[in-house]
Amino acid sequence: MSAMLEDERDDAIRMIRDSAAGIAPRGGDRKRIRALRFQSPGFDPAVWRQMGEQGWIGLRVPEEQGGAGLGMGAFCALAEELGAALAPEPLVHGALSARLLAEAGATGPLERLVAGEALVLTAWQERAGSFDVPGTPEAPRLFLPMADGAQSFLVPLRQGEGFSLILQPAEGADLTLEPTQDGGSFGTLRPRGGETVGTLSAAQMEAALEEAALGTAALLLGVMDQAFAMTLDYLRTRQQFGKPIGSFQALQHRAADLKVQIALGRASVESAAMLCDRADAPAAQRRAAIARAKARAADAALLVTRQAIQLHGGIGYTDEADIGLYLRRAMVLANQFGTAALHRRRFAAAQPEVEA
Amino acid sequence: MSAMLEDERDDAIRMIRDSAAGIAPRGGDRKRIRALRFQSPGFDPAVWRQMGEQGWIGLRVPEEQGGAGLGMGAFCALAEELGAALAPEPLVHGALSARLLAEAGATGPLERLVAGEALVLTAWQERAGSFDVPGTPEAPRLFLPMADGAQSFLVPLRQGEGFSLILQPAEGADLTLEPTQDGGSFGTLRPRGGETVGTLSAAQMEAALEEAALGTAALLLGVMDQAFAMTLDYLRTRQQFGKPIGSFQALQHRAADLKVQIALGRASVESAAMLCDRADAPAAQRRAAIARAKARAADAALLVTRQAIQLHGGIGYTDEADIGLYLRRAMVLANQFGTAALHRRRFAAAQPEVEA
Amino acid sequence: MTDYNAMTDEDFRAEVRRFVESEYPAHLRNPPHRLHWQEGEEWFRIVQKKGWVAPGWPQELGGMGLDASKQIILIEEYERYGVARLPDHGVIMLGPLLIRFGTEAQRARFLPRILAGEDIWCQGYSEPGAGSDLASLRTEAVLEGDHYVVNGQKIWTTLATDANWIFCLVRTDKSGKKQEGISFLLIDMKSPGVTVRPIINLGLHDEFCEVFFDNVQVPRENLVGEPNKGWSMAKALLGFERIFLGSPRQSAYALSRLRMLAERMGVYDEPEFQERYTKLRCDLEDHKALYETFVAVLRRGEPLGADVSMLKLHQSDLFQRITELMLEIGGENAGLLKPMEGNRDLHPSGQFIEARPTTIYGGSSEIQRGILAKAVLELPG
Amino acid sequence: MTDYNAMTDEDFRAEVRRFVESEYPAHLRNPPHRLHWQEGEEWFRIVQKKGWVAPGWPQELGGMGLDASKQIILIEEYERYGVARLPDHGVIMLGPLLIRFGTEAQRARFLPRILAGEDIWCQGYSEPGAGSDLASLRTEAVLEGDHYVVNGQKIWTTLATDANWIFCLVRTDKSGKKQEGISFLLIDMKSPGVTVRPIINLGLHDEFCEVFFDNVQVPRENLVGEPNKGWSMAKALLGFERIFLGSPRQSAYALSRLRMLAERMGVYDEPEFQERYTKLRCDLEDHKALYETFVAVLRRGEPLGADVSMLKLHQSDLFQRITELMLEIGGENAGLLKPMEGNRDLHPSGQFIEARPTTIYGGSSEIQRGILAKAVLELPG
Repeated sequence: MSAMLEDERDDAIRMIRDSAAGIAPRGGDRKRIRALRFQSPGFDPAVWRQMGEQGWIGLRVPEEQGGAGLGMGAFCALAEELGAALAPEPLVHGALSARLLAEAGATGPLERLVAGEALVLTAWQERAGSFDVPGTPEAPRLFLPMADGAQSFLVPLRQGEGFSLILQPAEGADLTLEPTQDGGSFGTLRPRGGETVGTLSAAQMEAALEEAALGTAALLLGVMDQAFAMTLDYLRTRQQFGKPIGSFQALQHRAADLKVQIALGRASVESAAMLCDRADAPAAQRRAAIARAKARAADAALLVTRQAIQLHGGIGYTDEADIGLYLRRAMVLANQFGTAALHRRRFAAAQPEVEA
Repeated sequence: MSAMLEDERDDAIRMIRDSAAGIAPRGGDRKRIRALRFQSPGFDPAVWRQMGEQGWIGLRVPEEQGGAGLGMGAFCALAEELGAALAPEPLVHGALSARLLAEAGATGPLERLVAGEALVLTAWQERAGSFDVPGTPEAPRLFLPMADGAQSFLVPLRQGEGFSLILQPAEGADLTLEPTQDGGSFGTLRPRGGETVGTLSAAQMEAALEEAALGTAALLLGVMDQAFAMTLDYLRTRQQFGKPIGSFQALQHRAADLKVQIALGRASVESAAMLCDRADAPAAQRRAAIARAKARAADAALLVTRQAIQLHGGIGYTDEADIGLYLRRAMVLANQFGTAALHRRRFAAAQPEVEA
Repeated sequence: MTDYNAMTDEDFRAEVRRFVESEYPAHLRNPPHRLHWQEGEEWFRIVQKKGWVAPGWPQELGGMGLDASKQIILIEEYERYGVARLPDHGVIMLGPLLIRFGTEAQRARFLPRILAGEDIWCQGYSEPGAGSDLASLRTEAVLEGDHYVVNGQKIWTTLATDANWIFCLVRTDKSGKKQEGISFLLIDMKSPGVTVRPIINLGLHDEFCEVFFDNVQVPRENLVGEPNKGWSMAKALLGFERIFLGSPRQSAYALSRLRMLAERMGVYDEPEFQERYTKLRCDLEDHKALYETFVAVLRRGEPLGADVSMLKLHQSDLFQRITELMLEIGGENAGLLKPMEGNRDLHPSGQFIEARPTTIYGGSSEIQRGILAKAVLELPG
Repeated sequence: MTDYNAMTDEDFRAEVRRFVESEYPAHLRNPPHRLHWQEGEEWFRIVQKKGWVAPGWPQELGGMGLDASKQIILIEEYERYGVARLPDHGVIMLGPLLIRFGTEAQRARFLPRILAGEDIWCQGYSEPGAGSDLASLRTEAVLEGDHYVVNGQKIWTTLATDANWIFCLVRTDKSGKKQEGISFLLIDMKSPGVTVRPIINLGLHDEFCEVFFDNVQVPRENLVGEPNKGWSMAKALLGFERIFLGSPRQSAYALSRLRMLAERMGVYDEPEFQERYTKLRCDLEDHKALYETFVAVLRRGEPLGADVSMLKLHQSDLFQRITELMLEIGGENAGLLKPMEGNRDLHPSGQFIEARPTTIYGGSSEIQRGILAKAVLELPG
């Protein structure tokens, strides 16, 4: 990437972070989060529309198709901010559907989705902890987040080497819901009916899921980063034995180790995003970088949020302490779009051996 | 075991520890260790004879065969003391040979061995990191410790389901030596000639190797226990930033974690020894307990001795600091008679699932 | 009265096992959270009928009179069978304290009501400003005539909503060192000025409470022992019960559920899983061996040393690591609020959350490490 | 003179690569320990002929005049090819200090001799009583007429046996805070009263030394900068070189050897090994990504912050973990003193021992965590 393009990219990232702060401020608005959790549909459709207005849902969709045409650097920056803010709106899932609809040329549904007028969820998953898309016609589709807020489902059906995409309206769908730890829900859809809106190759499908995995890694980065910031605040202020507990060396050293993990997570996510934004990066290299980033983000986010609870002591174990919201979000996100173990196996398969 | 038998066992263990202190004092005599290392044969034949006189080499050999007829509790206590003292004399290996000779009824060589007049090494191993005895006639036998101090080698040859035992004199043997990190050596023997002194079943062979594995675990327990004691002394006295470094909380907590690992190691070794001394314990249960103890001792000893170096700081990285001798001994012992990974697989195979 | 101590260990163990296997309500086995009194009262009545409410109390006071060794067997068998813990602070904490430090009148008044299940006690030690640093507590009791007037707040009071009495450490003297000037007071929770507010925990259960005292009048005779000696009394009672914070039960239970989950997720036979699972199994077995060495101390009739902290430190760590692996292998199911497929045994997120506080309560892992470093390893400062 | 900074990064990288690939002595690639001067002099002469002895010095003083970005490329290519580090304290530490704080006379006297390989310098900072707590050093220099008289002892002096000069931090004033009263002194090691004693390290190599000063006379003009300002001068020079303590090189090299060992031991394809190996590979790649973010700071011409401590902390930990796995899979071979089968690439115990001091030297991991906690995370106390 040339220096000029790099500068443009950095500007886009800065702008997107600034605009995120307006709708989903990092530290603030946890009252909103609490009000929405364990309610249906678990997010605020008005905020979803705002996100559409900001161009976030179609951030990665080419401008000529009504999107913002921005890169993964910008998308990850946005996802990080939303993760830090605990925003329950399913941006990564919506963006996945937008990308698939755009690639399939399904203009109508795409327009409504990227405008935030509708939520379209891609019903690709048939097995827990999986990352492949069998596309079995009758198979139940699992783990659809906030499915009771969706207007339609995008169901890939295997067709030869690729997929045909079925758009099934949510109305009348056979959908069951289970609550999730973060106050949202996972829906199980038994696909039925709907209309074909286009076709996709297997490679297109995989690349789209990889982007969703990287977006999820960025969400996790935001979650851990903010949880850590809150924990540092607590360490600086909470007194025990006549001193702020952050002055105790054992806790200082633990905080330092967590900081290293967060820094590695950030470097991993951002370098993977950078690679995605380089037109000339080989697919295997991109796949390896994304796999590494998702694995790191999942493990680090769970580590950091667990330790955040521990460092908060008793208060961290109460539901009224906000720090617990971060642990719960990490628990839900960590295994979405592939577990850490699965992604490490993908990394090993994709990445040629180190030279030394 | 009845209370009376238990008391007797405890007495034997106490006595053996006391007598060990005479020949191989825990903290002392590292001058002797340094004088012997990287020399041939790496141990002191006079001390070996003393060990024989104390009845240590034949500790597990029945009294009617000239041994002390003591249990694994006593043997492990002895091995622990010798580990703590870094005694280079290959007691566990000698005791293995003694047990095999006794079971095969090879009275003559057994007598000289248990008296400490000779060192007999069992040449069972044909592959690194293994615990099985193929008994291949021509195969080189590996990792014979202090082999240049041995008078003869006991070579098991596969015979049907069991083994015939060949006693091959060291004189004229095809033996090559490689120095080891702890100042001793590993010999490779290409077996040739010798006379058959008896036969053994596969089960006898395996049980004997298991005892040697447990004895090695006890050696490792002594190594880590003493390394930790020396490290605590250092933490109490070494000053930095105007305070003893042991007053720094991060180091205190690390020391506490190491203590837990040592305590688990001790509990694991001693409970396995106790099980060996219970006539009614099923073989699978004994095997599982020994496997667990060896795996724990290997991992914990490497952890503790590594951390001992770290906690000693720069001085710990010098050869003149005695703490390094403990790391080197742990490096050599950790993988002897089965690696931690191998023993955990043995544990999994032997131990029925937990009930809960 | 049966002299249980005269029985052999084996006979007594068999007796306990028969009892729980025949009488313990199946639906209460291994509950996912601490039972409220109402949820567990059914079992209490069975235990009461058997005369086994207070294993450690002397027989003449209505207890079983068990020595430490037999008490451990009892608890081991309860744990093995998954018997739930009832609100038991009266039996375990207050009873022994009254027996040792109380007056005849206090014993006569309070002990029978505990045995009868009429008084449910909770324990008021922790305060918002005094978590790990318990001695810095500030709830104040000022003697005015025949009454103490109590003001302040307790927190982490287990199942206070179920209790009608609370025993508290309160500050009665602010001069001197902070461990001094603390007294032990029994407070009727129906007294005016006592307010209980349940705290919803991370498991969304209301096990803990805050208890507020606003000018609560407490009769002077509810003071146990001498004034300003509460701290040392409470510490003296930290007896062999400390071993139970290090009991292998939680980890053993969790490990069995890890296995079920691994089988359900189809990863049980994968070598990567087997390696990690076997390590955890070895940890558990070694933990049991370590636990046994402390049980042996009690069997010999000796007191536990500070090194018992190792047990709690390791068991809580192990329990957490087991549940972390559950989360890893559970895939998206690890994000579910409720058990998978309605099967209580398949609940990775629930077990994971349940494991979180074990490194915080009962002396956090940081506190345990500090105890080990100073009292056991004799490190300076 | 070539203006290297005017070259594109790619061209310069290619130039360096050509240079090492065509001229670096093959037998010196990836040596298992720091080379003594005599062992590496052959390479020094090649570099000298090329005019590349001092990459960071200005061209007018005989250096290459490289900016930070180009220096990093040079070092990356050296590391990639396994180029050994020579005794280079004169070039890396003393040179920049003299250029910034020395007198014209000092520069004229010392710099050319460094470039010519006539003076080999070593660094006298650490002392037996001042390891992590460097500021508490006690080697004393008392001004008597035109000479300082130096008494005391330095330790961990890398390759002091090879050096003919040593630059030292010495105490010239005992009043005031311990960071004050320290001066920077250049000492000819042939002066009477200087004794060097090699320290054999855990790898049985004599890389480190003790240096003793017994009434050593040092001309007053050998003081660099102002008296009592040595500490701040030395700290000011802790520049971008700090990044190299966190270079991924050691870990990358070790990981490649781990693979070779695993293949030799027949465990490479086992899923248990693959899982752990892949984790380490991911750690390395993530480390490289993190390292690149610091390189980018330097490329932008900005100074490194205290957060660069993260790099050293993680790289040393990763290096150690890689070598610990080597030890585990090496079986009994992990106990051998020398490489397996005479193959330097198969030496688990050697690599394991080589990794030990990386968490101790150059600011121990404990010191790095303290820096991060205070200077980066802004934790109190």
